[in-house]
Amino acid sequence: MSNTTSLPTSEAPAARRLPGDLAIWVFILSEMLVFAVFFAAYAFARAKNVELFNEYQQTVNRDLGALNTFLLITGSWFVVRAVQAAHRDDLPAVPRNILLGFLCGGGFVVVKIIEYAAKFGAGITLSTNTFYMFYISLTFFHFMHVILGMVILAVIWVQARKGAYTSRDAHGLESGAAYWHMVDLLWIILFPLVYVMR
Amino acid sequence: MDMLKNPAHRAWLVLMIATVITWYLGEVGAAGTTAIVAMLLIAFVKGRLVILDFMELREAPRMWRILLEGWLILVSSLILLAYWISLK
Amino acid sequence: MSGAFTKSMARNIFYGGTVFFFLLFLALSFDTHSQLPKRDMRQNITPQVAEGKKLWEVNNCIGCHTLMGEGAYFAPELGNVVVRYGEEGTKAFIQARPKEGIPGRRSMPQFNFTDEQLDAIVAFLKHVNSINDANWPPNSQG
Amino acid sequence: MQYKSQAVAKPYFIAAIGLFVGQILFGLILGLQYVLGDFLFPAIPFNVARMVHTNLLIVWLLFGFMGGAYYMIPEESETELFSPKLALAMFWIFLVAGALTIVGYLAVPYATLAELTGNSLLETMGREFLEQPLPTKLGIVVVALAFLFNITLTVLKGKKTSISIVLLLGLWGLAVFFLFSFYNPVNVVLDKFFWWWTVHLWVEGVWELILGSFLAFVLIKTTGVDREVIEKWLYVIVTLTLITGIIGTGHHYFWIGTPEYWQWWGSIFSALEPIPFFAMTVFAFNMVNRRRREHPNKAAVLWALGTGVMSFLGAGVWGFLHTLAPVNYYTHGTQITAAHGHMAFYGAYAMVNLMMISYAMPILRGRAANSNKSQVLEMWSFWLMTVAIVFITLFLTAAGILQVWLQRVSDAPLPFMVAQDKIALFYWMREWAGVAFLVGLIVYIASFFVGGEEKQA
Repeated sequence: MSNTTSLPTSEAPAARRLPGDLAIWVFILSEMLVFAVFFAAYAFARAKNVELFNEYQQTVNRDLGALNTFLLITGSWFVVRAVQAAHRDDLPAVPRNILLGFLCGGGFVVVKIIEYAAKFGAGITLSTNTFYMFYISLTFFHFMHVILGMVILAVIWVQARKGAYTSRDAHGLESGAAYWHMVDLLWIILFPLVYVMR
Repeated sequence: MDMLKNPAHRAWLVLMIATVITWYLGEVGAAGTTAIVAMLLIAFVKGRLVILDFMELREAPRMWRILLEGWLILVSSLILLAYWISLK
Repeated sequence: MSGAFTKSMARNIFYGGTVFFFLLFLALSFDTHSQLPKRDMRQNITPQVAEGKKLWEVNNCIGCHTLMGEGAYFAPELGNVVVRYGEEGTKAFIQARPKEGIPGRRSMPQFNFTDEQLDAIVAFLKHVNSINDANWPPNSQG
Repeated sequence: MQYKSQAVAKPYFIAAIGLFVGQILFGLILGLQYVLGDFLFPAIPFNVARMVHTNLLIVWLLFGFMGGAYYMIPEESETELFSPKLALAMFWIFLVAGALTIVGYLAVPYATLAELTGNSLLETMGREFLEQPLPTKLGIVVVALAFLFNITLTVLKGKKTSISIVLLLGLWGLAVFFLFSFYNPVNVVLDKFFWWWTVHLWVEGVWELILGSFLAFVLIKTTGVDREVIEKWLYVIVTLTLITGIIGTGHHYFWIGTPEYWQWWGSIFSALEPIPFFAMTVFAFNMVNRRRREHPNKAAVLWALGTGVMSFLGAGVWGFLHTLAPVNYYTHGTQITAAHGHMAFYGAYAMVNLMMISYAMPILRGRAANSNKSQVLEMWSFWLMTVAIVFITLFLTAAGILQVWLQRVSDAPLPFMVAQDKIALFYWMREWAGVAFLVGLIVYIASFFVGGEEKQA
């Protein structure tokens, strides 16, 4: 892992600045690595069972998948606005935008539960077939990341309400935001891969 | 459109439109090489926007930008490779 | 604060990440438990099978053999021994072990099992063989 | 020695080394039984010798962990141990109980031992690594709780550093997951499922927290690098360990009757398990390169670097070799597993304990470091043992590859014993490498008795 080489604190010139804490980026990278392996596993498992995957891919709810993409992208966008607000010291806008981002995450969770309820209600489990194994594994693994992201957003929301993030120090906010964007980034790959591409 | 001067807002708009395109391709049942390449390309562009404009890595130390964009390239190529195998 | 690496952030990630992955592990374990009845043939666990498992344990068979690939690697896999030798063959083999071993060869102790005990051991091994373990081992040699 | 009570670590370390010797002697017996099947039969059958070999390993590592904790915690907490008397009492209880257990293994047939020790009250015996009779298992719980009580109260009354918190988490986890050794359902799939909650979550989970904190402690002391920097690294490494290792348990759930999705989950997460070990190697070398002082104890630094490299090779690389389900289908339960087990246990846990002993023992004996002569000897023992284990691993790997080929892959699979006979040459070579290891261990012990110019404390 080449990221380890820059540990610990290395002072980059002011112009090139990594937002947030280096530790969160190490964590983000390792999480992304896990997902990369998972995505590749899906793609190669599919290559061995193309027909099965193509058949069952038709049974997942693409509309809800797209709706969730909207929600995550918009949630990410609100969090970007929160960071920008902190940078220009617009303090009331910071918690407001974090909350909106959090609500988008909540929307994602609700939509996902509706989706799962339909699938689990139909008696589908991890053991139904290889496609569903991946569908449930990947989306559930991601789902838990959404929840973790929301927990992080909740924490930084509480901090932001106390006015903790300003143009002088938005460190914690940026770290939380980076994690939340990762959740978004992963879904952007996951959605076409599992729901659409065939 | 003053709003679009902010790269994040621009990115949001592009991401939404791109999502609609992917969803639409699914609706019309697009499949096969062209559809796969198109969707992967869209996903790649979307991922890059998130990395550069949401995660704000455009101005970050080069190593971090390379790591994240490299991840995106790696994942897309692995998927592309697997789908290419499946088409044969 | 550019490129900063704070210990408190690293600590939070450690706690958060650990709890997160442990919960995920619990979720998977929970699902496993709901699936196991379809795979572990628990409906066939008779008192005789239970007795066989006990005999398997108190004679420390796992100290030489493997069972579904787990154990020592000194003596053959027994998860599928009833396929390899048959039930009677398995019993005959256990009974025929010479007390002082076989000169120069790996030797299995003579456990002096009664007929009921032998039946129980074979019932246990038969049960293990019936478990759906994803077609392991690759062939009858184990 | 900064705190008087650290002295309780000394008997723990001595016992650990003594049991280590026993472990290696029984290892040599086992190795010989692989090629001369009736060696010591029926006096000490293979299953008894193996049980002694693995149980001694576990017990000496636990002695090492406890000794290390007793040494480290007062210094980290900047206060005397809560109760040195309790620590000493527990030492004798654990040693006597351990010795009695081993005598029990050797003196009577295992079934008789089970009967004598009330196994029928709660059947827990006869499962790999958890062969201990019920009273011993209960004894382990009592000793562990008293130990944890002692250590935890010491930390609570003193300074709470990241290193001691990580260590405490590791030790508590060790105790908690040991409780699964009391759960032995009649359903063999469930039995195996939770057996791994002790075995895997120990060695690829909580024990690594102990390892990490020991390593961090010794690196702070020997390199003089800022505590802040080292503790950050420690958190990163243990995070990586647990996010890969917890679900990595799945690599044991491929072929024991558990659902087949474990083949994916287990493969994916355990394929990433080398990463934390790699990070640890980088960490150790990085800190030593950035050292701010030349610590007189060169041998301890060598062990610290060695444990990084060898745990990466043994646990990381050799684990990865057979962790992917399609590969493991053929290698499961063969000498490949044995190869991995030997190098991983030596590289990770034996070496980290030897590192701690190497660092602490001279100080406990009233000097900063041993004489040059003694250290040279210790370094010789390092290389002898390490190279020997590398060869043991290589020979077992070769034996394993052949075994897999002859018995599992080939068109006309050979019976187990026929295949074993064909690979006997590698078992002979392994045995000779084992002898070399014993020589290394003897040199190691000799290094304690070499005098010469001592460096002042």
